[in-house]
Amino acid sequence: MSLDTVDARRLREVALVPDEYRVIVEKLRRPPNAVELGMLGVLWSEHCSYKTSKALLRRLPSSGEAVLQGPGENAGAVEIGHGWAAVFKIESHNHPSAIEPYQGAATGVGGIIRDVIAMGARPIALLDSLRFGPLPASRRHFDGVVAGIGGYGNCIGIPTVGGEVYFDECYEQNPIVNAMCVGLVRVDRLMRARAEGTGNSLMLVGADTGKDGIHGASFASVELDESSSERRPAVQVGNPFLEKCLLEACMDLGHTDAVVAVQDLGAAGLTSSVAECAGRVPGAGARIDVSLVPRREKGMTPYDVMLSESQERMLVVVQRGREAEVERIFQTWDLTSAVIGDVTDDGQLTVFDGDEVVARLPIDLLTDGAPLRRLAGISPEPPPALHLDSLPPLVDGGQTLLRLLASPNLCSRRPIFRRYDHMVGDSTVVPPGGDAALLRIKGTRLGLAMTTDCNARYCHLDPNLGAQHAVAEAARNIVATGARPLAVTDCLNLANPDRPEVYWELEETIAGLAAACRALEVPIVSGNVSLYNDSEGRSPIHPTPVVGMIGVIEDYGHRLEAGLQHEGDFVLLVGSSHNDLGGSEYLKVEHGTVAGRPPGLDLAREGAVNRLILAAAKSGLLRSAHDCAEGGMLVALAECCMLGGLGVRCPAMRPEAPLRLDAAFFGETPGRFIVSAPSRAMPDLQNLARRHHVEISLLGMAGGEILEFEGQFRLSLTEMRQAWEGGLLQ
Amino acid sequence: MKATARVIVTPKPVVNDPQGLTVKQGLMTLGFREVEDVRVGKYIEVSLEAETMHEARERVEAMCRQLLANHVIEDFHFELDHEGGKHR
Amino acid sequence: MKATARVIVTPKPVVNDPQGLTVKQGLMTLGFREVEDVRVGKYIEVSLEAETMHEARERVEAMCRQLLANHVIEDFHFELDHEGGKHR
Amino acid sequence: MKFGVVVFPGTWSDRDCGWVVDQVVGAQLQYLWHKDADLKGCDCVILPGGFAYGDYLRTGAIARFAPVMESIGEFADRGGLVWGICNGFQILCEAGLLPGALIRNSSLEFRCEWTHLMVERKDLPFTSACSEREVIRMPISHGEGSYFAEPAVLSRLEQNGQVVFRYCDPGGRVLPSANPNGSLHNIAGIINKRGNVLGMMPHPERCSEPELGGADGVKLFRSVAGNAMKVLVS
Ligand SMILES: Nc1ncnc2c1ncn2[C@@H]1O[C@H](COP(=O)(O)OP(=O)(O)O)[C@@H](O)[C@H]1O
Ligand SMILES: [Mg+2]
Repeated sequence: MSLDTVDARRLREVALVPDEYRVIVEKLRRPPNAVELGMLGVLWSEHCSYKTSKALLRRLPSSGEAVLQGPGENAGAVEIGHGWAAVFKIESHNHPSAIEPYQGAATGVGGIIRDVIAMGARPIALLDSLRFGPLPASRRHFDGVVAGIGGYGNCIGIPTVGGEVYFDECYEQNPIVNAMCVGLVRVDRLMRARAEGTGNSLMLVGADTGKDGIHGASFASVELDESSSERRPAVQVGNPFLEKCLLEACMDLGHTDAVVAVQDLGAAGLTSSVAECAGRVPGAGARIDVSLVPRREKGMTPYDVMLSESQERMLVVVQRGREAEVERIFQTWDLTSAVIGDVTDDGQLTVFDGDEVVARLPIDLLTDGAPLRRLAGISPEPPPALHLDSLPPLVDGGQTLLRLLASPNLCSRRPIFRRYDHMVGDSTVVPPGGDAALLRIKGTRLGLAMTTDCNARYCHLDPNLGAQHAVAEAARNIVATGARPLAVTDCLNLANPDRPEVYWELEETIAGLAAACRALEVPIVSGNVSLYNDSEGRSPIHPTPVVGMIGVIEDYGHRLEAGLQHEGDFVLLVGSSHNDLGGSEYLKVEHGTVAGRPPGLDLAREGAVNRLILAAAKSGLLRSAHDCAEGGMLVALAECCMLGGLGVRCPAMRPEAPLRLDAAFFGETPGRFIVSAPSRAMPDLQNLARRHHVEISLLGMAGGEILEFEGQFRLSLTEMRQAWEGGLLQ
Repeated sequence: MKATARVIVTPKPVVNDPQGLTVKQGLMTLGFREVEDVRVGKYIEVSLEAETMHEARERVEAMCRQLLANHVIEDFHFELDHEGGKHR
Repeated sequence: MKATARVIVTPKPVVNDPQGLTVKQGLMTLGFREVEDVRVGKYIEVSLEAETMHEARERVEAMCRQLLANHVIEDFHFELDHEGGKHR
Repeated sequence: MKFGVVVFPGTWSDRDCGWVVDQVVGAQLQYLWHKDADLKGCDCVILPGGFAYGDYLRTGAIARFAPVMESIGEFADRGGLVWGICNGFQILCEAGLLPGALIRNSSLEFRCEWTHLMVERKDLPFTSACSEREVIRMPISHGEGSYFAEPAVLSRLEQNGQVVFRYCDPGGRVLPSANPNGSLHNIAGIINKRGNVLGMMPHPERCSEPELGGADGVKLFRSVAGNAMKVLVS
């Protein structure tokens, strides 16, 4: 096959472009055969090769004192104290979920769990980050995805402890489904998926291989079009029960030193897992025989076996001669395992079908050979400006609050997280429903906080600033539990980068993430990129850089929750407010517009406010803390009331010019928290705030069942709950 | 006219069927070693009013396409009954 | 001899069938107002080896009693096929 | 006092139950593997929550045939304490050690949330540390926890006082609105006639320490730990 004879259709099928094909022929000094072409096609897909984003991703800060493993492995790892490491990563499953919401979401969860297992860690928590078109039109996607995430997580017995969900027109054709998994491992048992040791065996364990999802990786790297639903095999059906057995068996592997490495099979199946595992060891290669791969179906070709994306499989590198030990462990869990090849030192991936060589490719060509794409970004038209003077003044703050509480973007997420087992493991000390979740580490007093955040409307209005906000908001959510932000995983969901405007968004997004993570000293240790969320070019999504963050608290006895705790406590606003109505939920819900710039963000101030909250929490001065996010101060205050079952009485809000009343109530100035404290703590708290140069103002007094701003509005908890709790049930 | 449709929805042949696999293993452990394959699907019985059998068939076909089966991963077929009569 | 059993397991009439109700409501909202009742059950296809059809029937009956159906809440019935032939 | 915690493939509350037995209550703990028929001299056997065999087909349907189940049946016949929680309750019903069955929640959705339970009997080895008609708070986490039994069976259960826990409101009123899953008679847990086999859908092991949001569950573990010696196997 020369370039002239390999037909364009064939190339398109494996999602390669003629230029890439030319590089392949040049490097191989021969045309690839069909199996090789398929293997290169999947590994050179955007999904696996990151050819569009790789150069940009290098700009993200990834080092720090606590970092044990940065990007490049199956998941990142940071040290959290007492000899424990937290392993975590987020991943997208947007394209499969668009076509088959339940299974797409379920297998997304299954996939991210295996990444954590591959590091030798026991998964302890899941989170999700979801975006859909508006309800009720997108109900099918929404219900299916939530059921799928629950279906997998509940069955496998890993609690789903947090997440986020937003609704916007831009996601109607392109729902976003990101799943994050957090695991725990002793620092000295942290594993790396490296195929070390020539002659060591490669074992394939778990599910039998079927014709699932052949070309799934390349599928995730193109825009969805009319024919997507026809390319059916790309959708896989998950088997959480099997993965549970696989998980336990892999944990049992920890008891033997016969295992060199464990690598999950994800996108691009066997091809990518073998290539990646060997690719991490300079000079290493691998030999595998597809005829040894246990199959679910008859009539599978070597091509099918190499590209199959059957779920619930792992590759295990085993010391030669000790295969039986490993086999026995899997047998205990009724799992099949098979030796399918071994590690070599020739730098090649050689695929046999029995005696016949069906493919032979240099490992580095597979993993690193894809020519990086250099695209040019052009900034698009700036979004419509917001003229505050033309906004009518607030009429009835109470009624506006009720409408905001009922907005699907702000209302209670209980209808979602009550469908997720968020308690299994006996570790969830701060459950979903407030800010970040907090899990205790048994046997210590350590708590591990975790959250996912991104306000994509901000990113749409200003991708750089929006990405900074995502990091800052995640940090605030961590801090609101009393934990210190530690590290980040990110999932960059964007539209088609071949369009200069989208590429520009990608550049800006990464610049924003990098700046914020540097300033707040939270390295990015793992992540994922999902491009082409761009149904037929008709409806590109907003840039949606989801930030998954973890944090630690030394003693979870000092944790905080969002809800008010005691009658008579002082309720305070920490941080100062400005006329930040640009891109706000208030503007959208009350005035039907998305306009202006996102609120300005002073990262140094963010740091100062966070430090104040942490210091106050540690000294036991606070009874509760909740950050102000979308919907502003008043929505946050209402949530504090509803979550704690207590009202607040406040004097009338009379902001000092130039601050407007609507902005004081509903503006989204960052760097603010609602906290409550007993009166005796007030002097200390005020001192502490002064020392951190943070403004702190009294809002009112906790008590009763009414939220009241004297002379402005009075709302009962019941009224607010009615609005808030029904928002997703329409 | 009253009709009853007995709809059977099965996972497509190439689609992974974890339920079927597990039930098969369960049967084997119970000693039913003669079992070669198990597929698990759904059975849905719909009673409906229709003018003619032809109309009933068309309506049920539409129900399957729109709601009862997920065409991405499932196949369906059904039988129609009408006052004791059975029509494939 | 190879046989295929098509087992249908349905909730007993006295048992609530929330799934059936929900499917019915779903169909109604989609405009299938002619639907009067919906019951949802399971369909299990078992392929097996047997000496005779009689033996196959007895084995499948045993599988149903022991595993495939729970007599407290479910009824079952099945058809047996054998090389194209169908036997009730 | 030795608790056995059974592990099936797909069980996930095993470690939580083990944690409470071992770390909170301080009793002896023994995990029991489903393939092993030996109960290792345990005084109380817990069948914990999870999705044994994925709960494919029906909850508990396949698990009940595990070798360990036969021993558990004999152990129960001899008066040994058997305690099924969530999936364990489903398995006990499938195995015929308790009457009835657990079907899909009426919402058709999985539910993980706190409920209130009326303790209807405190004369049992599992509830002796509770007070008379105490209302306790306990989370549920299941998709198929709606208790069903035929009318005759149900009335026999009621007559014999075999209903141990009922979903109720915080004030102890047994109302339909307090029923999270459509269980008949708001049933959350039942006991066999002899009083040694308990099945319940809520998770006591998830509320045995205050930092987990409540500690009512530990009363049940303490009851067993304190009482087991008296009722033991003949
Ligand atoms: N999709 C989801 N899955 C699980 N929990 C969720 C989901 N969406 C929101 N939550 C939980 O609901 C609470 C409120 O979420 P959100 O409004 O996004 O909080 P914030 O504005 O503080 O980030 C959090 O505890 C969050 O973890
Ligand atoms: Mg928050």
